[in-house]
Amino acid sequence: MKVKVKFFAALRECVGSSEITREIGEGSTVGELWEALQRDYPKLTPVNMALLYAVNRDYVNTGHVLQDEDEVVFVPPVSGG
Amino acid sequence: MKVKVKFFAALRECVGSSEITREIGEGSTVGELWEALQRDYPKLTPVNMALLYAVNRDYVNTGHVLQDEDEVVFVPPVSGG
Amino acid sequence: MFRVTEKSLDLHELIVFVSSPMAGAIATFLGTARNHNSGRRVISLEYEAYPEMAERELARVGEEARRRWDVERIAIVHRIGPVQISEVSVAIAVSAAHRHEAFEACRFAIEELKKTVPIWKKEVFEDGEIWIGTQSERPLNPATEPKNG
Amino acid sequence: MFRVTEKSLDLHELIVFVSSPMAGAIATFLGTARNHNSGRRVISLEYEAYPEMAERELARVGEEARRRWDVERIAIVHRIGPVQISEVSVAIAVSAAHRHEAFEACRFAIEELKKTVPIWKKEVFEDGEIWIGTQSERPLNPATEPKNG
Repeated sequence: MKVKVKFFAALRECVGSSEITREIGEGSTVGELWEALQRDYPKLTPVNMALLYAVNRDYVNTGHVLQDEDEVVFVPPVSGG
Repeated sequence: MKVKVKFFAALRECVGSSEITREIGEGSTVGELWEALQRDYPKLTPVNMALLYAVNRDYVNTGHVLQDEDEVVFVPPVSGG
Repeated sequence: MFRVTEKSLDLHELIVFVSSPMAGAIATFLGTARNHNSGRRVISLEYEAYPEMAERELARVGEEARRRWDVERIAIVHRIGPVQISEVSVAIAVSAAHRHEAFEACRFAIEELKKTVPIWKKEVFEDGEIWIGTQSERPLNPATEPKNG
Repeated sequence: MFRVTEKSLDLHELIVFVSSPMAGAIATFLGTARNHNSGRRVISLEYEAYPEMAERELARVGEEARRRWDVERIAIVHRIGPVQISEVSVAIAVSAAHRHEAFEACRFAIEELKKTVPIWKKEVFEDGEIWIGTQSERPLNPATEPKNG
């Protein structure tokens, strides 16, 4: 199955892309997707920010199981205001 | 000697005048002036608001001694805002 | 900017006044005429000031706020005369490098204004009017006593 | 009114939105672009948002404020894209019957916004740029590392 991943701010600049579609295995969690992306994009490996995870525009935990067509965002520490 | 007395808000409506000039004796205090005005204007007698005293646009105590030409205001409880 | 005026208040003017490249925050407060108080319907408000002293006291409030918090600029403008429901009676704007100081100084300014600045508010009801703060439910002047207060 | 926009912010629009005959107080907060941070000169700011989720989170902040305090109306608008020094990056307006509630809810809104709403600020210096909050002095992307940070 496939999910859409959007990148913003520092992560967007790291990855060099604001949106990708990625194949994942049935039952993958959002935490596992992040580990897979770190393998795809070596520049993500040293990232040790406290990321939040958003799926379909809601914050979720690292163990959240993804569904086909989900929109996933790894949220760097926010700094609006 | 003479002082100018200005009345505002509830006191102005009581006295029916916004400004008067009054003769006072040498050495009179602002508190004594208030008592004299209560005799002049019977409607001021029942006034038991917590008045503040201002002389020449500064707050003063009841024992403040007046000078010729002073501008005196008896300040009803303020309610700006 | 510390001013008493009969004109309607323009917050934008205060914002422009306090704006500064050193500021990261602007806190403002608007007092607006509310259509009710203590369960009674209010028709309109009327403010009166001892203008020369009021402007001096507004400036004193601003200086005291500046003494207590690290703020950039402060503006306080109070309207006098009739004020209709929803209209602005007082406008305060404070700029500071950081939001905490802007909020605290703005809050201080309105609290202090209400204690010391010689400005008085009259509430006009359908059946009477009352100078706020001058008495506990007993109007000074019986002629203005509300009929069913 | 909960919105993310690329246009410059108009506080007057928010004030009109929150105005109410039931309100005696309107508290507002403006975040403005400051020309310095941590001792460095800031040239300009750039904000980026996850817009659909940001507007949803702004609404959630507003609802939470309304749940905690007796307020009339709340508006929160955040600008994205480049923001020049002294320009407004975020505007919040809260109306309430009483000033305490207006101040508290306004303060809550900006504090909460800074914790949860997916919006990011980049500070641009003369010699580099940095996404605020993403690292402790160590830029993620070495290409953007300031030369004398």
